[in-house]
Amino acid sequence: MEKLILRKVPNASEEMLLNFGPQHPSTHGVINFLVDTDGEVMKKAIPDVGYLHRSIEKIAEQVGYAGFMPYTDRVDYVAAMFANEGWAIAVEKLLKIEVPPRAQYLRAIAGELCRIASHLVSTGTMATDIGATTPLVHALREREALNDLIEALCGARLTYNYHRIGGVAFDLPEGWSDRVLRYLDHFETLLVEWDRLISYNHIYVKRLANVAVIPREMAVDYGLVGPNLRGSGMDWDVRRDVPYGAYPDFKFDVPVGRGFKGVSGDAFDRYYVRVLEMRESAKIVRQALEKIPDGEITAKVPRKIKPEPGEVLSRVESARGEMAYYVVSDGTEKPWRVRIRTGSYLAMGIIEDVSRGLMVADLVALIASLDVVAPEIDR
Amino acid sequence: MRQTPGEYFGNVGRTVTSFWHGLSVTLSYLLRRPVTTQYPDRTPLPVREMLPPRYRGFLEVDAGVCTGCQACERACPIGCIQINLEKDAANPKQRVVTQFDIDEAKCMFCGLCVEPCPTGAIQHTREFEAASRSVRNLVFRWADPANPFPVYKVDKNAEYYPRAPLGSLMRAKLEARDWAAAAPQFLPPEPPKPPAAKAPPKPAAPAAKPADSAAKPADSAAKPAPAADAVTAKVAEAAAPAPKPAPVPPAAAGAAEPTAPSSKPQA
Amino acid sequence: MNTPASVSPTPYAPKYTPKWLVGLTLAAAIGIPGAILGAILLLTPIVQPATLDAITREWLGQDPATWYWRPWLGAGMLALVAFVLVNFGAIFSGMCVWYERRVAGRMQSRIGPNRQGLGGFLVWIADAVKMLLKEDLVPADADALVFRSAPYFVLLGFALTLVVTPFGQSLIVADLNVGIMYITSITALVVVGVLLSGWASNSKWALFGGMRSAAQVISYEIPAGIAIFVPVLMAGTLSMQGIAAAQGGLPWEWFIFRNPAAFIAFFILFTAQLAESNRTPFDLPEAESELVAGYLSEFSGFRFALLMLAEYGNIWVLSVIGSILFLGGWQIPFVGNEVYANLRGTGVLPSAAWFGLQAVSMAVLVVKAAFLSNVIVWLRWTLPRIRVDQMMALSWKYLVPAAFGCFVVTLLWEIAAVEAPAISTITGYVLTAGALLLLVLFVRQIFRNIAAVQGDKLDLSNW
Amino acid sequence: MTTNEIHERLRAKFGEDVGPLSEPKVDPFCVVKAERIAEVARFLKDTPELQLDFCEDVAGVDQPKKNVIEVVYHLFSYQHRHGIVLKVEADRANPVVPTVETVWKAANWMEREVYDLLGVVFPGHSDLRRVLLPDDWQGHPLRKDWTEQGGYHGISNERENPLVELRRLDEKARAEAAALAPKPPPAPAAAPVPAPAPENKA
Repeated sequence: MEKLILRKVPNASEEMLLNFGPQHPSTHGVINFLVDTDGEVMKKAIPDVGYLHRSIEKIAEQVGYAGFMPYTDRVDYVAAMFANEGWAIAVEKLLKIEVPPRAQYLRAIAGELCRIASHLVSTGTMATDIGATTPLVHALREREALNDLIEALCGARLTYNYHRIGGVAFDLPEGWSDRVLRYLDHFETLLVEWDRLISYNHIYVKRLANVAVIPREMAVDYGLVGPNLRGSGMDWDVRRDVPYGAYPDFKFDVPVGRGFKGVSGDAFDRYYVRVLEMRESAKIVRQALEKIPDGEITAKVPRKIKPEPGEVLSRVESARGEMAYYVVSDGTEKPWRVRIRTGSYLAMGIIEDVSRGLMVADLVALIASLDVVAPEIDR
Repeated sequence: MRQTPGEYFGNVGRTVTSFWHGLSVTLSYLLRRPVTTQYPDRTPLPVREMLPPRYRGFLEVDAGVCTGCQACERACPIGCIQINLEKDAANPKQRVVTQFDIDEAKCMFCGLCVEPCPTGAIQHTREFEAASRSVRNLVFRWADPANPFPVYKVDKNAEYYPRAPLGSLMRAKLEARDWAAAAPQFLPPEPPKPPAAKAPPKPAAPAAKPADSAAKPADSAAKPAPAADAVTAKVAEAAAPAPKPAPVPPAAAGAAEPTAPSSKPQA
Repeated sequence: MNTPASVSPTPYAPKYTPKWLVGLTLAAAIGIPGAILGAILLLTPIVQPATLDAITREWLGQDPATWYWRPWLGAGMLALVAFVLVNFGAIFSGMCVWYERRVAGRMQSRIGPNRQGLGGFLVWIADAVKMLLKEDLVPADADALVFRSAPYFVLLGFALTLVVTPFGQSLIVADLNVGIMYITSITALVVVGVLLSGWASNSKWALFGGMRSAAQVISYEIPAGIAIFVPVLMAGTLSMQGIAAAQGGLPWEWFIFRNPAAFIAFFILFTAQLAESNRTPFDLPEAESELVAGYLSEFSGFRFALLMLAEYGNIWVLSVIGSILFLGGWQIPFVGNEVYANLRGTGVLPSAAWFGLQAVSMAVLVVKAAFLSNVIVWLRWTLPRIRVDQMMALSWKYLVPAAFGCFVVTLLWEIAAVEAPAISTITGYVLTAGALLLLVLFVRQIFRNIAAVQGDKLDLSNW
Repeated sequence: MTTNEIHERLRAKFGEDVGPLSEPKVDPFCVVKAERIAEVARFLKDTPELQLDFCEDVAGVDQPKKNVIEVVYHLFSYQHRHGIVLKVEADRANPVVPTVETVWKAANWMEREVYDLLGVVFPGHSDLRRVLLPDDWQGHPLRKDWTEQGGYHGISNERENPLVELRRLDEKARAEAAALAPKPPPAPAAAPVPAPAPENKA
């Protein structure tokens, strides 16, 4: 009941309690922040999540292994490709299936395109929350172009359901790789314009640099992952350090926030690491399309998926950092327990401690820079 | 905090230069062509025809080639397909499909039902516009209970299955329907005496939650009704990608291409 | 599609705006502003006391000094002009809303409004009608009286400034000899209205917005006030018309180019007035992503329309102030101030040629003001929003000292100009050339931007 | 350092309180006595050559057969790139596990979730509140024996299944058609007809 008590406005005090959400332009999704403010300065902001809880982990215990794949789309619908991939990899580990190399490459291509699309949303909403409206629309325009490509590949724009246990659903359509390469040429030049449009805008830099600083130790301690962790100066990327799929075959840099405009770990670093990652993803897609092998796109999978008892943890580098599936099998056709460890959930855990002493406008920047997505928090 | 003169005037300078770039970028977009399309009435083609052939729209069933194997029903994770097979009264050897209903309101367009289909009878079309005043009207009935259709006999050495052009059947249905049509009036709920009769509405309940994003926490973890176990068990056994290279997964993508050459993605 | 069944039975044809609607749009786009500006052109010279006296004497055969109805005549005429001016404000803000949405759409690779008439021009009329039909909602716990009255403060603060904003050489309701000070003081009414609306809404967001707006407007009055004194010093008068008359029609005769300090002061004034009218990057009071809609959160219907009217009308006011004080105002090139007097004629009413010249001067002013409004819209769709403390720092640490420096420099400059008038002329030529160079470079930059992005090209179709 | 070596270090330090490493079916784990978990965690994090600084996951698994609720800790070291999986078994009746939030802040929210969905109590946790579910929620849904409460604050969680309802209509129509001469499906009468269970469900 403490949350309900928190909602009471403290009377006879200079402080004011703001219910920052659940419906608010800059809480990405349906999140509530109980903000205790003294004028423009926040005492603290307490995240109050769960408005989008859809009990996906419980559903997994009722639909079979293969049938759960569409549900993973809904875990993080801004970057559904990674949730698919994590689930597929987990079940393949349980079944000890070897995924054919072409399927590995297809997974990498789809995943990196999806990563660009997701980072576009992140950086664009970041700009909007800071108050510049135009960059978001430019980012969404590019995301739409990417969605067209992914749609041509797997038939859906948002909930892809592209991966299958043991491979992927579809092979490349004809002429698709040329379209992708043509688009990447456009996109890489557009990133330069993006920086000139917003990244280096002085107001923007002033709003983000040295704001909401998360030192590296703090980030590790709170279990931040992905761009948030790298923004804090931790040189870690699951794709490179715990390789999976086809990633060992690719050469790509892991951008790390070293204080581009302020100190390492501030909001601008977390933002700009994502901008740089888009470039790296484009590089990966180019390499993958260049040396994609021929062959099957799905391994031989038993018609009844019935793994032996055991438990497994699969780690993939999602757009919001490391996404881990902890699957416990009891030998039946339905998983005994599925646990989805998402980056946004742990990122919410740090907000209360980072938000102390920030201004209300900085809370917006903090939320946006952590790139939380409500469905991924609540699952 | 204190500022050095360098920072002080540096701020001014950086502000001016960064505004110069930003303003020039935004202004330059006045001279470029917008990318938006004016859905629905100002597009060069109907939008459904500009979608890629793999687009997963409404499900379409060609009764002519449906073998009544119920693989799609078993593959569906949320049970939005319901098939009812019976023996034909005329000749007991012939099995007929008396009910083939797809609840498009509940369907999450995952495409898992298309893959196990041996003949490509059930496939995703590129139709997505079926606004309807009543959600009950979003159940598409592909078998007429009054005169059920006989199941299709697959002959092993057939080159292809005589399937109607993808989308034609669904198009016809959509042309015929009235969006404001009255909803079918359902029977009043029965007394909960026979458990078997009470069971059917259950199984979909837990599974349907993620389909509608408005799910309440209250829905978290519905207890699996006994029937749900049966359904989902079938799901697990049947939803694996069809191993045999039947014309199905190619058909899912390929069936549309020959019939719809102009449907290459325009973007 | 060679599958006959999958195409709709009726051949597909995109629907576009019908002809009659195009005609209606053009008529509205030309007729409405034309009518309102024409009314201002005709009425403003008549309501001048001198003209009214002449009318009373010549046409009504009464002695204006003794005739009992003379004040009522003046009051009636003024009421008529006030009605016209408020309508002008409404129409300008409406059209500005449409223009802003359109430009924003283009800057974002969208089309913008495109359904209501040609280019969606009629959308602002539709918006106005919609807002008038909406329920005038007052929150349950709001301070109803203050809540209801707040928009009128804002509207008043905007409308009263129109009294002294010129539309042409003598197209002004009252050319007060303290005109510019009058404007700076009247615009303070706006902040009162905003503060009241923020307080009375009984909403935390609105309260935030109101407090921010108060802090912002009050602190930016100061640099604006100091910057205004630069052209005042150069013209030697506080009256708007006097300041405009002190300049010339050609760019190097404008105050902005007459001395370097004025050049800087113009941008200081522009920035400060942006902040006073709550436009991006100073739109903190209604910061959409922080305070849901700021002090506008709880307003709806007619009162919301009034607030919007004032906000967008202020764009006109500050554009006119900028162009009058620094950009030569209504001065027509190669037409000196004496030409107007010569054309005036001796009749009760000025001659037609005089009215024609006034129309030209009005056109010049409108073009300049439109340019500045354009810049304001353009800034809004480019820049992020600054934080509260940064807003304060900008005002007190940058603008105020700079404005004061400009003031002092101008003071010395004017003293020097008395000794050597040539320096102003030379500076005018130099700065004008510099501005032209910047303009050319900027246009070049724009085309480079388009060429830089692979796959984008200059394409004016679909405008 | 491999998982086995880490496990040996643990055995050396804590003896029998750290169970044997499970035979590596897929991922090996070792069971730790509940009351020692905090010390074990502190040891694993602070020992320089172990330095498991990344608490990747804290998950709860309900095991009615063993009558325990397992709390599973996935630990990883950014420094040494090694990891280990710990398990703590708590009694289902009143599951209590000491918190490791003091060791890894990351455990804060994950333990809150375990408490929320499985009802494991973590003494010493800074604020052990429900995270995902409402405060007045009854029960802990991820337990296997949890039964759905019908609706929440009067909000029903039942949705009519038109497929089943349509089948009932068909049954009725065909029953009548069989009874009388064939006629179009009539408007539904009020008489409830017991519909047989669909064979694919039964």
